[in-house]
Amino acid sequence: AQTVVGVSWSNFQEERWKTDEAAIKAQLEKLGAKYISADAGGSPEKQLGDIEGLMSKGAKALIVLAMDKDAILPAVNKALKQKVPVVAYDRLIETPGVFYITFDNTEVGRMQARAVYKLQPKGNYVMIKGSPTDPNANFLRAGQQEVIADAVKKGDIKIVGDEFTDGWKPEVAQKNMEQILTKAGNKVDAVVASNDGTAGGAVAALTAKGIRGIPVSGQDADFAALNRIALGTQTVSVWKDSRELGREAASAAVALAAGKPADKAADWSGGEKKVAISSRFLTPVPITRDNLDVVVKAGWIKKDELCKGVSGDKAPPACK
Amino acid sequence: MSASPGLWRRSGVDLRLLLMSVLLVVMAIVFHVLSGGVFLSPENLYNIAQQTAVVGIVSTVMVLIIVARHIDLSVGSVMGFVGVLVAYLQYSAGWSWPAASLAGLAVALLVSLYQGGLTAVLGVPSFVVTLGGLMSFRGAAFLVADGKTQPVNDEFFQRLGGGYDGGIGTTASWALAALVAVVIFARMLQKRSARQRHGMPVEPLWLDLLLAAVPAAVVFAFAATMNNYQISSKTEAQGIPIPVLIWAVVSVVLSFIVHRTRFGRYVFAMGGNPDAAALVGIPVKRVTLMLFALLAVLVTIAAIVSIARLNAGTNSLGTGMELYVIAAAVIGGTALAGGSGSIFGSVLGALIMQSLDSGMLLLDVPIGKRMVIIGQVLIVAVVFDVLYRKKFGEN
Amino acid sequence: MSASPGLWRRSGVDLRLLLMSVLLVVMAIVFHVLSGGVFLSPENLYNIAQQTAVVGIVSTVMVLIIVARHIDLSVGSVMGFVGVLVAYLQYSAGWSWPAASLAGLAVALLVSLYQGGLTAVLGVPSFVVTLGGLMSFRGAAFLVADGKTQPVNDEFFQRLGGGYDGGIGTTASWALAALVAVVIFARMLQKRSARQRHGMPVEPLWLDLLLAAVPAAVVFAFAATMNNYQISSKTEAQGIPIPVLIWAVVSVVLSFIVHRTRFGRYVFAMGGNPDAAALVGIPVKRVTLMLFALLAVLVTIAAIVSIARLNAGTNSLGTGMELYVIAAAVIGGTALAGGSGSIFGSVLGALIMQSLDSGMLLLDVPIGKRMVIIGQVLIVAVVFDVLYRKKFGEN
Amino acid sequence: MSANPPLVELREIRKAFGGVKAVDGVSVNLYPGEVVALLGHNGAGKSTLMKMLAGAYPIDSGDTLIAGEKVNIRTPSEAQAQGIETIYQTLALADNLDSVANLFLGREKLTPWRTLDDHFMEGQARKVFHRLNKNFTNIRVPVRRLSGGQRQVVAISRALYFNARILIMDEPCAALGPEETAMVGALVKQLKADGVGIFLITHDMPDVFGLSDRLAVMKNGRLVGTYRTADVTEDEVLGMIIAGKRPDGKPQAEHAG
Amino acid sequence: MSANPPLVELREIRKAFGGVKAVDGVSVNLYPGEVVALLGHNGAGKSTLMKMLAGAYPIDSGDTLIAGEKVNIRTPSEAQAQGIETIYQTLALADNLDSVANLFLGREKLTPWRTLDDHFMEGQARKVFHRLNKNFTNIRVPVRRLSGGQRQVVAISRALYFNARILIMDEPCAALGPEETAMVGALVKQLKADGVGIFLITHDMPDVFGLSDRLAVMKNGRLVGTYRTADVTEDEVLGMIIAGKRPDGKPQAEHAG
Ligand SMILES: Nc1ncnc2c1ncn2[C@@H]1O[C@H](COP(=O)(O)OP(=O)(O)OP(=O)(O)O)[C@@H](O)[C@H]1O
Ligand SMILES: Nc1ncnc2c1ncn2[C@@H]1O[C@H](COP(=O)(O)OP(=O)(O)OP(=O)(O)O)[C@@H](O)[C@H]1O
Ligand SMILES: O[C@@H]1[C@@H](O)[C@H](O)OC[C@H]1O
Ligand SMILES: [Mg+2]
Ligand SMILES: [Mg+2]
Repeated sequence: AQTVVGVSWSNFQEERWKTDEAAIKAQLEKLGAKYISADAGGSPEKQLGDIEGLMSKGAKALIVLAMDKDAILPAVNKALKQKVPVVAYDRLIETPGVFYITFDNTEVGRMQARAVYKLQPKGNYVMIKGSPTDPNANFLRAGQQEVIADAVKKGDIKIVGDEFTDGWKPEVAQKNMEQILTKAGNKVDAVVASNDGTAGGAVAALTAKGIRGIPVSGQDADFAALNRIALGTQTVSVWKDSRELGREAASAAVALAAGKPADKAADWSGGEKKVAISSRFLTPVPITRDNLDVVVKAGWIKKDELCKGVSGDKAPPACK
Repeated sequence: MSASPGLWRRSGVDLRLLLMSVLLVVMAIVFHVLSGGVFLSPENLYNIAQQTAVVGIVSTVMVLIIVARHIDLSVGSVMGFVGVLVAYLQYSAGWSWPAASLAGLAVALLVSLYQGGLTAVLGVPSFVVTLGGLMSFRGAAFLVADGKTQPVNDEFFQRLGGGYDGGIGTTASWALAALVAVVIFARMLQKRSARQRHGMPVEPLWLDLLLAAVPAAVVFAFAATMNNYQISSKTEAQGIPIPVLIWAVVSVVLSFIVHRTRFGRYVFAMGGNPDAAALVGIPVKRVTLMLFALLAVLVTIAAIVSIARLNAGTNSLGTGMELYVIAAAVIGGTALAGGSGSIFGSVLGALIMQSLDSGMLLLDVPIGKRMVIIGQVLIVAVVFDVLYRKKFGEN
Repeated sequence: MSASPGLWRRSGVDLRLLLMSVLLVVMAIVFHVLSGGVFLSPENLYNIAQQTAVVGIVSTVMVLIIVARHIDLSVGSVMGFVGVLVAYLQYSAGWSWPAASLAGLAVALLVSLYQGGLTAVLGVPSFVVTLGGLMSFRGAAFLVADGKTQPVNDEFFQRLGGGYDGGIGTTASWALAALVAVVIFARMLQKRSARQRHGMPVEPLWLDLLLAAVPAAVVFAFAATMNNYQISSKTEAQGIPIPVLIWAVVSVVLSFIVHRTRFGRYVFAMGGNPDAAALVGIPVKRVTLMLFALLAVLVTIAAIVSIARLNAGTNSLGTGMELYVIAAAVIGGTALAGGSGSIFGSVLGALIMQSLDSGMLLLDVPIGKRMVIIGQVLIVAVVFDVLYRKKFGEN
Repeated sequence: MSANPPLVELREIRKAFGGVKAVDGVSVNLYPGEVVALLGHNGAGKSTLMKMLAGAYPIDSGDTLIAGEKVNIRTPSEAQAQGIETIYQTLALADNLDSVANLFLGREKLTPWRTLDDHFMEGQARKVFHRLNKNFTNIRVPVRRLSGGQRQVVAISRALYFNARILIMDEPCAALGPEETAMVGALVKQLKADGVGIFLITHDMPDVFGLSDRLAVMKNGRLVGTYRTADVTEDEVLGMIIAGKRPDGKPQAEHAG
Repeated sequence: MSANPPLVELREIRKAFGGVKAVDGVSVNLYPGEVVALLGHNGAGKSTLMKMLAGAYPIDSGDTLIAGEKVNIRTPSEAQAQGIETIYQTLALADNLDSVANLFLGREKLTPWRTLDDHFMEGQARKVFHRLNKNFTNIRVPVRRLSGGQRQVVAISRALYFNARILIMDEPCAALGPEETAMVGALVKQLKADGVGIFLITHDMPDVFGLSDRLAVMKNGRLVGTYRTADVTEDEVLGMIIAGKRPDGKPQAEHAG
């Protein structure tokens, strides 16, 4: 019979997941498997129910984008005990038996900070963190800190603002950024924002104060953010090519369901609890104005969408 | 001048609740067919029952809060706060789970004393007090563990949330069902003899038997279904999940409070006519405080079930739950104007919402559409209620 | 038997609002000192004014909704829905901004017709209707652009949200302030002469002059402050930001509606005694529908300002805003029981909340504590209001 | 006199509330300058009948004729347009508004710019209130703060100011003290003299015999009978109200005089 | 007779609502088996005075003596404990509960297990309702669905069932038809015969003269005077109510008989 693969999403508020979904769907179709899914709307409680629902519906393998890596464990363990393999998608689920495929969040944080640090190794930094209710916000922030820690210690970098963004809401990031700017007398040299939505808010605040050209980070390669990179108002968006991630996760799920090992799996025990799990890391790509062509060539975004409003000699190579 | 009370009315069956039960059954059948036979499978029913428990537990007491012309918008935040606290005390502070739970209860009671006090003693509208609480206690939930998720590892505690070992097993389930059936019939007979003793008319025996047989049958069917769900890696079937058992006990206790105690009667009287309640000597302030305290107890229970089910306390726990809790009460026929509502209605309301959500999930309805539909179903349920009341002349 | 109305009462100055203004000023001074002189800087005041505008715009009309004994819990979701739609139509569908905005307005009006109709015509409590709307329209906001952020690039449109070119400049600001002052004095004189013409007593001229001079002075001070804020890379100071101007116009128009039109009077009458309103021939249903339509207009304006300010429409836009909007109205002295409230109060309420939030951000108060404090300030404001009403015997 | 059509003619009016027949085929009429007392036990249907005439409830079936013309009154404003004014037992005041606003509620005077003409309304209000009570000056405070008598003055003024042709008074004195009651009595007489037709609902026998020309008694939603007040005794009236018993040999009176 | 202390003695009672002196130094007393009518214009303070005795409002200053003992009544339950029962003009019924629940509201009979003893209460209720109205059988529907008269029966039954020693009746007949009014009159006489002391607030002069032994008149929160009903004429009473004028040469009556 057809293999049914259940995918549990944490929430669709960030736009990237749509692409992930499309990739998983396409790959499953190709492999002759069936796609079913659920979205927890940002609630760990709800996600438990979702996974149970997917299993009732006959899922023979699960792909789980966890809202909360701890709170998801009961459902995952239950599935594993019922011999339903689980692919931890994008975010770590640390329990023996899962297959973890990701762009490491801490690494994403590092990349964000690295790109910003490269352009601005000194000065006043603002850290725009994610939602206080999203555990990933802390991983990102931890990765960012690793990169700048030495410079902070030396006094080269001064963190003048470090705020959570309620619900990852861009308008909240904007307001927080405005206050930080005012507090710092507009002496801000770099912004490490944890995703593209919050970067959008931060950029709006900066533009409103006439501050242009300072480095700003993000992640997810949201279309709006790529467009900002082309326009020069955002420095970097860490691109986790969800199509690749989706494709590989789908293949792994189907393989595991058939009792076969996943492709290119390697043992890894770098999590908090040092549990050994089989995993695969894909490399996220930091997208800056210099390599915008990557996303276009990969078919992620169309050139006219990317370059909307971009003109003149300041245009990045990809828009010429 | 009003229609003479027929057999129907005398039987005490609430037509509205009956219609809602029918609605639930119809919905289940439609989903069953559309989902290719999955919806009514023991596994799916087991899931729905478990998933509904937390909202259901809080809804029962929200009914009373609304009946008494109050509202509590802070239940989700307070549950999050208490949940994280109980998890924190176990995980980070190393307390035993009973100690941590009691501490959580104590804190919840303090919160209720504060919010209930402002409402009952100072007369600040509960809407405002709890709107403030909705913001404040969400912040407090963050502060407890600085936003960090607190794992919950005690295996016994975890069973309170259902999960792998969270069913009571087949034997206990059958025994329980039998016990409930015996109690239902015994109470029916006892009531008949009491009425006869006081020289009051009794209904024909067949009617009373029928009215007792229906709930008994439902309980048996439920136990049978739960006893039919077996996790493939286990040797025994699950039986009734513990959170559902807790919810059932809570509902029975609250129904008892409503129908058989002074406190319950006072809550309804206060909702029906607050001035009259005060004038006849009901200690309105005290009853209001007790009501909020009862809420605190149930919110704590819900928090415990939640974190046990999640195996963790997260600071987002219960976000937005107030909406579902109020919606369940309202779908279940509780009038926002106060004075009328039923515990059993809230059980139905919670089940309808969760079934709808689970059913649409089975049918792969994407989240955006699901939200649109659930919101509209809430409205439809109340439109139906409003039209029903208009038709039968109750205002 | 009641105290003879003294000069104070006759002057028409609302003591409660005066006290709130004092509170706001005191808060500002405290923050100013604690923040080492930043809080009262032109730049920060410019920020706060802008940050408050969106919530402020919707709060003005929420006052009327609550006065009429309704509530709208769906404003945040509807604003999100309309905002994403307007952005989508511009960005993805390529419409001009006026066309997109009008389409957004049309959709908002349809929503209001639906929700207002259920409330006004069928009598479904607005709490329930808009609770359903809160869920449904959040889903709809997602569906519009499938969850994708929609950038807003039109430079003129962006100015509606304030930002770099979003001030009206110094000359215009001075001119506007002067105009407002002239209008204030002219209206005062016109009122005096009208009273004299109708043979009614007038207050001493010095009192009327004083009562006109205070608001005129506040307007000038505000213009001066905004004219003092210059973005370092610009050659001219910003002047009054456009969103604030919109908010001011909205407040003036709504105050006018409240005090000088039939519609406003009917809204208050309906809130004071719904039965009486119907019996004296007020077209209650029509007025309710119009009220919801007015809300739709202002929600659309707020949505436009929001997306213009953010330069994008996102599906999370306005999440949870209903709480802040209602809180601003309530802090501003609007009673949830209906029948009393003031537009100016909502302006103060919104400013108090935002000042608190922005002030604490300047002081680096972490998010958890900030939420706790804001929630409690809401409660304190209403406790104060309740005690005030008790003391002055208004129930 | 009976050549002129009656001011109000209600024919076979019916109204049910979810099964309860509140008014069940009642016909009654009213001539100019006449007071018709409407009597009956609690729940007899008096208020419901009058509320239909006042446009507060829609009629289920039956006809309303005003001055011989068939009319269809569906809202309070339509009743007002026919010159029908009503003093409700509940007074129907918006407690949060002042007396002036209440006097004109629903019929505000507007300036040419369609804004409220407050000065005009205040001036007019002072005059009409003064006519009923000289001491009533705090007309700018919310009526919630007024005494029962002052509130009643406001309610009655509404009917006076707008020159009722037909006045419905639903137990106007139920909660009034003797002084205020006397004032209302005098007022009824004066309006009568001005040619206004008045329906007076009351439980008070002295009022019935002191003020009314005819009386109509209802029981359980049906009309027991209509009589010239002068033709019947108090005991006969009580018999009609309590037992629904028509007095022997007394003629029904379809019209006055 | 005056050797026995009065059943109720109110001394210099005062109560203000935010500046308004609703009751301003009023003293009045009541003997067993006596009916004292409390009269006065709207807003005179009658209800407020009685609500203080009933425990619904706290007293600002002044003393309450029951059977010669100083008592401090702060809540309705404390008043009930003193044998004081009150029939409020608003009836004070919970509309969503049935007649039985309303009869016992606040004083439910409990079983030994502290649950509501519904059977007992229903049985008792049938008896007491039957005493007042033979046709009243639908005692298990919410009182919202009852007629005005039936609602009044429930309110009065509360006072009867719990064997009031002191009964306060605040305009018990204001909305009643003649049949029901007569019933209430008969009831008052019977209770009086049983030795109950009754304060009767009313605006109805026939009731005053038909039922009361003494009458106390209030104006603007103050007591005008207390007289034996037999000593004064209706005009004198009206003069006191309207003008606050004490009748010449008539003795005040501090006690009955
Ligand atoms: N809005 C309503 N909804 C349902 N039933 C109603 C409504 N209004 C009146 N009734 C019912 O209609 C009947 C007639 O009531 P109505 O108020 O006309 O009586 P009434 O003669 O005015 O009595 P009273 O002397 O007590 O004022 C009563 O049985 C009453 O319960
Ligand atoms: N709860 C209250 N709050 C404020 N003022 C009140 C309150 N209750 C009564 N009053 C005021 O106290 C005064 C006395 O009122 P009370 O109700 O005692 O009058 P009354 O003699 O019973 O009049 P009526 O014959 O109209 O019933 C009035 O001025 C009234 O407005
Ligand atoms: O990609 C991000 C994800 O990692 C985080 O958890 O939620 C926000 C997203 O932008
Ligand atoms: Mg009536
Ligand atoms: Mg009174």
